[in-house]
Amino acid sequence: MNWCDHKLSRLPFEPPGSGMDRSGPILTLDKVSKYYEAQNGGELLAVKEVSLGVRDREFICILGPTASGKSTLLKMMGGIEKPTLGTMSLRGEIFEDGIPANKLRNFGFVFQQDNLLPWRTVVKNLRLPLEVFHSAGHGSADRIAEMLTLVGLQDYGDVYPHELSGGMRQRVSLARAMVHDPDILLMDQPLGALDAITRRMLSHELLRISRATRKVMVMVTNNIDEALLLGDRILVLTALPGEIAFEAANDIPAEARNEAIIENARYKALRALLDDIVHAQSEAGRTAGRTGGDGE
Amino acid sequence: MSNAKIRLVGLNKLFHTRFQTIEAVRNVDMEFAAGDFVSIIGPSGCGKSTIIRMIDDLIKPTSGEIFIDGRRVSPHRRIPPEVIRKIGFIFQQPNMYPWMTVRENVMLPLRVFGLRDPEWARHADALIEMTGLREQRHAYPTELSGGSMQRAGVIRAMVHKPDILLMDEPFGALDEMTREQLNLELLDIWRATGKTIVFITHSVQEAVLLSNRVYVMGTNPGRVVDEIAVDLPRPRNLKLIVSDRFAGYCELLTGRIGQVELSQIK
Amino acid sequence: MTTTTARQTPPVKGKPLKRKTEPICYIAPIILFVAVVAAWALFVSASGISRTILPSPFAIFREMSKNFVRDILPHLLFTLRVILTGYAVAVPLGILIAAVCSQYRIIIKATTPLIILLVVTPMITMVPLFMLWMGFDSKVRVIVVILQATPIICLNTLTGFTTTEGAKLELMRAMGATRLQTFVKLIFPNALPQVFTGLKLGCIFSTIAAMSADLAAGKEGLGYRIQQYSSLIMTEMAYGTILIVALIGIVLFQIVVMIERRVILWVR
Amino acid sequence: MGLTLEQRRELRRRKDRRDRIVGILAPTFTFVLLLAAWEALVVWLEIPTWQIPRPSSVFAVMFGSFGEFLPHIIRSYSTIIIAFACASVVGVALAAILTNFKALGVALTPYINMLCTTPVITLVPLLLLMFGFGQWVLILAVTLQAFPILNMNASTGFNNVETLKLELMGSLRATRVQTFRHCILPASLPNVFTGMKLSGIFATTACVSSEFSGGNRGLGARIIAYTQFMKMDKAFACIFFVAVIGLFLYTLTSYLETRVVKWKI
Repeated sequence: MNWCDHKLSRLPFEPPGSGMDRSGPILTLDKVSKYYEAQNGGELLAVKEVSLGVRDREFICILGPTASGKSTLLKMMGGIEKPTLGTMSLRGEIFEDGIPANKLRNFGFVFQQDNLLPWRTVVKNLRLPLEVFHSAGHGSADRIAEMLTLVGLQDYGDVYPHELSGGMRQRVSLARAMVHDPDILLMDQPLGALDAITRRMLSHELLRISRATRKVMVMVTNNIDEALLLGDRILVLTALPGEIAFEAANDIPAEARNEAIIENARYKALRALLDDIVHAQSEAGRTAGRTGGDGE
Repeated sequence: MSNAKIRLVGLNKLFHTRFQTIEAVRNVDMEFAAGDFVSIIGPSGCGKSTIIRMIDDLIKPTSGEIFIDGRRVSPHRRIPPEVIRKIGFIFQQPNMYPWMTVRENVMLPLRVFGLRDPEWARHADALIEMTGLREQRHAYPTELSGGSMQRAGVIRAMVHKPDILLMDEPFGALDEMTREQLNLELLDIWRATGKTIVFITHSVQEAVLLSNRVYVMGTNPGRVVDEIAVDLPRPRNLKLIVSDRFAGYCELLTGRIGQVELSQIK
Repeated sequence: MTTTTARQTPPVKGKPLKRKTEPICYIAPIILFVAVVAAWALFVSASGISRTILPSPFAIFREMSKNFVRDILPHLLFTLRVILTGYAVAVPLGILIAAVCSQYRIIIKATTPLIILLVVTPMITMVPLFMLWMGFDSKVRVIVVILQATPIICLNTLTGFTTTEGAKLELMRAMGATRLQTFVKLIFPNALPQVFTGLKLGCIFSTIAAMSADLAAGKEGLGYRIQQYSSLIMTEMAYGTILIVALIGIVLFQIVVMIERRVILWVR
Repeated sequence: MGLTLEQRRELRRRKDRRDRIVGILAPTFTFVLLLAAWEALVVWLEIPTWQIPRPSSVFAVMFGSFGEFLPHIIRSYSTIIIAFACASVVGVALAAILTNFKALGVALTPYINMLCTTPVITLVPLLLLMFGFGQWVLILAVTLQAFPILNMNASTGFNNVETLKLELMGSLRATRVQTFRHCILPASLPNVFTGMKLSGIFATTACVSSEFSGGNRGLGARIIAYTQFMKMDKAFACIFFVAVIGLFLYTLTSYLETRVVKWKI
């Protein structure tokens, strides 16, 4: 079953400012930091002065040891958390206090635990963003069907989430994040909770979807192979407080990035390099007296 | 009677549901020598969990025989207690009891088997020491990371000194770095104690890194498709992953599983 | 058995699978009922226990069928109306109060102990006072039922509203949902199982409140009839009426349970 | 956050302490506010004491003529506490038996649920008729009203233990008793304690309403007597005493729960 040449119809409604200018980055972070106030008056620094520019049609992978604040960084980009310091800008518009609610229409967020609403069927789960953005109008039914076809679940429309396997729930969560046609898709370890085989299958499917939809995607992951398969640009964060320790373009040619990526010479070199960097970071984290809590 | 620790001869298992009968396992023959480290790999639904539960007598086979230490496990009566004492079962999720501290969890088999002798308690503490959980032994499982909980799961299955360890995708739910760490620790334990390990996994790297032999399973019906011997040098370490022979075995296994998956789709 | 991965083939369209209760769930209670009645009848006739202490089941049945319509029915309808009107007011009231109180953490902290106090203090203690203030008509008993049922519904609903998973709240925040949207689309549906626990308890409390109001107030209602029958040593009628009261309780309870099964379809 | 175990526990302890302080301050504030409002209203509208007494006069009477209330307090409190204790034991024990023996469970459970939804106080007049006016008749009635709700909650808990946790005991071939003691009971303790809290509420309600129709001893009976003689401050005093025992049972169970169920975050 391949849905590669699936034609994607534009949405009946045009999200504001969707005429993307090719040159400048769509989303930029300038020295963004996040402090959590601890009870004993002290402060916990989770993310330290991250500056990042996300360009159009780019797939960025963020790697890092278990506790490196990479999820917090992604949540700040998605407007779920407000940065304590630093500014962010969306298509040139500067925001001092994080992305405001009315701009979140341009973002889609995929959580690690699929986070579907158990009382809604698959179709109703996909309607949720449309209802929140008040655009659950006439075109929504086809749009939802289109999204379900994109992730290969067109027959599971009126099934409840608890009747689906982990992999299928994660695909519904992906479809839900794209149903309102956002420009930027943020994914927080989307394949983290799946078994190895489903994970391998879904990473290739994610690659196909990213090529079919041409969206900007930022993915947090702790799996180096996934990052090399999907990422155009790869960042590695240090252990807490999360700071960009390494940034590199993934120069494995696009046609080599498929099931047979293992044979690619460049893949082996990059994998060894990233392996050392990430291990060095988690080692640094451990020696700095912090045992790995559940990654923040 | 060969000196195999565990021998499965012509094992079949049918599950009768209201709508149809599912053939979970058909005509499986397997052998595990004493002190052997054997992996079972295959797509989900190929009956690997059923086989491991049949060895542990949690499920009775429809037909076929199981020999443990040469003694036939009767399909009718329950498995005798002294044979059960030889087996340790490790689950996919850590499966810790949140209402017990780590130490109480580890010592649960001792309480169930009625091993009151303080020498057993010392053995449990030694195991806790070995896996570096000492200062967390009075903590509650919810306060531990996934890796530490699974370490506790492994030593809990070893506390009553079984000869056989049945492991059902023990590290499936962990992230990659913790999994590599636990693989190495498992190798140390296996080398130190010489137990017979039956290891179920989805991950090709894990199977090649850890085991002497790998059974590749096909699905509907669940059957043994291939048996691949992995003769990489021992003791094995992380550096091995980068070597070509290791990559060779991985490709062989991935290819073999790929064929199984293809035949499954047809 | 292999961990049953979700069905690869899509399930039957529309209705999710319902757990069919095996037939034994019906047969066993009936067998027990028949056995108890038989043993009861045998014991009464064998031991010759006086009718005033323990009448035989058949005598109860005979008496009841004789004067059910004349003596019992009006009181039955009266008490039923009291229970239902009280309950009908208590349900929306309890949920509304919980919704208002759940908006701000400080309000939750301030009101929860107060609601608990109302729950643990049986409102029926107020029945004699209300009788004094407002006389004996049914309006007073409805108020008692409301006062007894509302706190327990409110407490359970409030617990439901305040235990929404963090990840799901983040989901709504990721879409910039307003407070109202978050409440309507996430907090309320998520709390439904807990709300129904409150409704079931509220139903039990309403029945108890109505009965105790009858006992204290007298003049009308099943509770009063039972008291009257026992004082007139008409034990058959007394036992019969108690069975009727038990039936009311269980029927109302089962109605709420059935509504719950229709509303909450997503629990495994 | 990558915090050491010790730091995380310290954070949680401090957070709990802060919550507890706010948890006590806020409700006392609302409580005092309500009493003050009640007092002001009664004084301002000059409502006569026989209609609605002032809280201050009620408290005065509560402590002033405590002797007068004492026998009734003892009678009611003893009924409630003994019945609550019996209900707790019977409720949990019966739930354990019914969930372990399927046939018995399926047969008996509907009738226990029925007992739960039936106001047992209607039975009191008959019980008094049958067994005379002893206090233990009331205790029996209150226990009959209090144990079913606990049985229902406990059974739900015992029946919904995670299969994975049962499979662990299965792999160790634990006996039925061992499985219940080490796995089923601890796993469903939260349900049991919720059931006990409800059972306490049912016990208080049943006791007071039974005393309405049963004899002249006990707080319920005194409330009826005082209202007839227009002594409203004493009637309210009795209601406050009932509130005290109700609150006592609730907080006792919650305290027990925090001591026993230590592993909940």
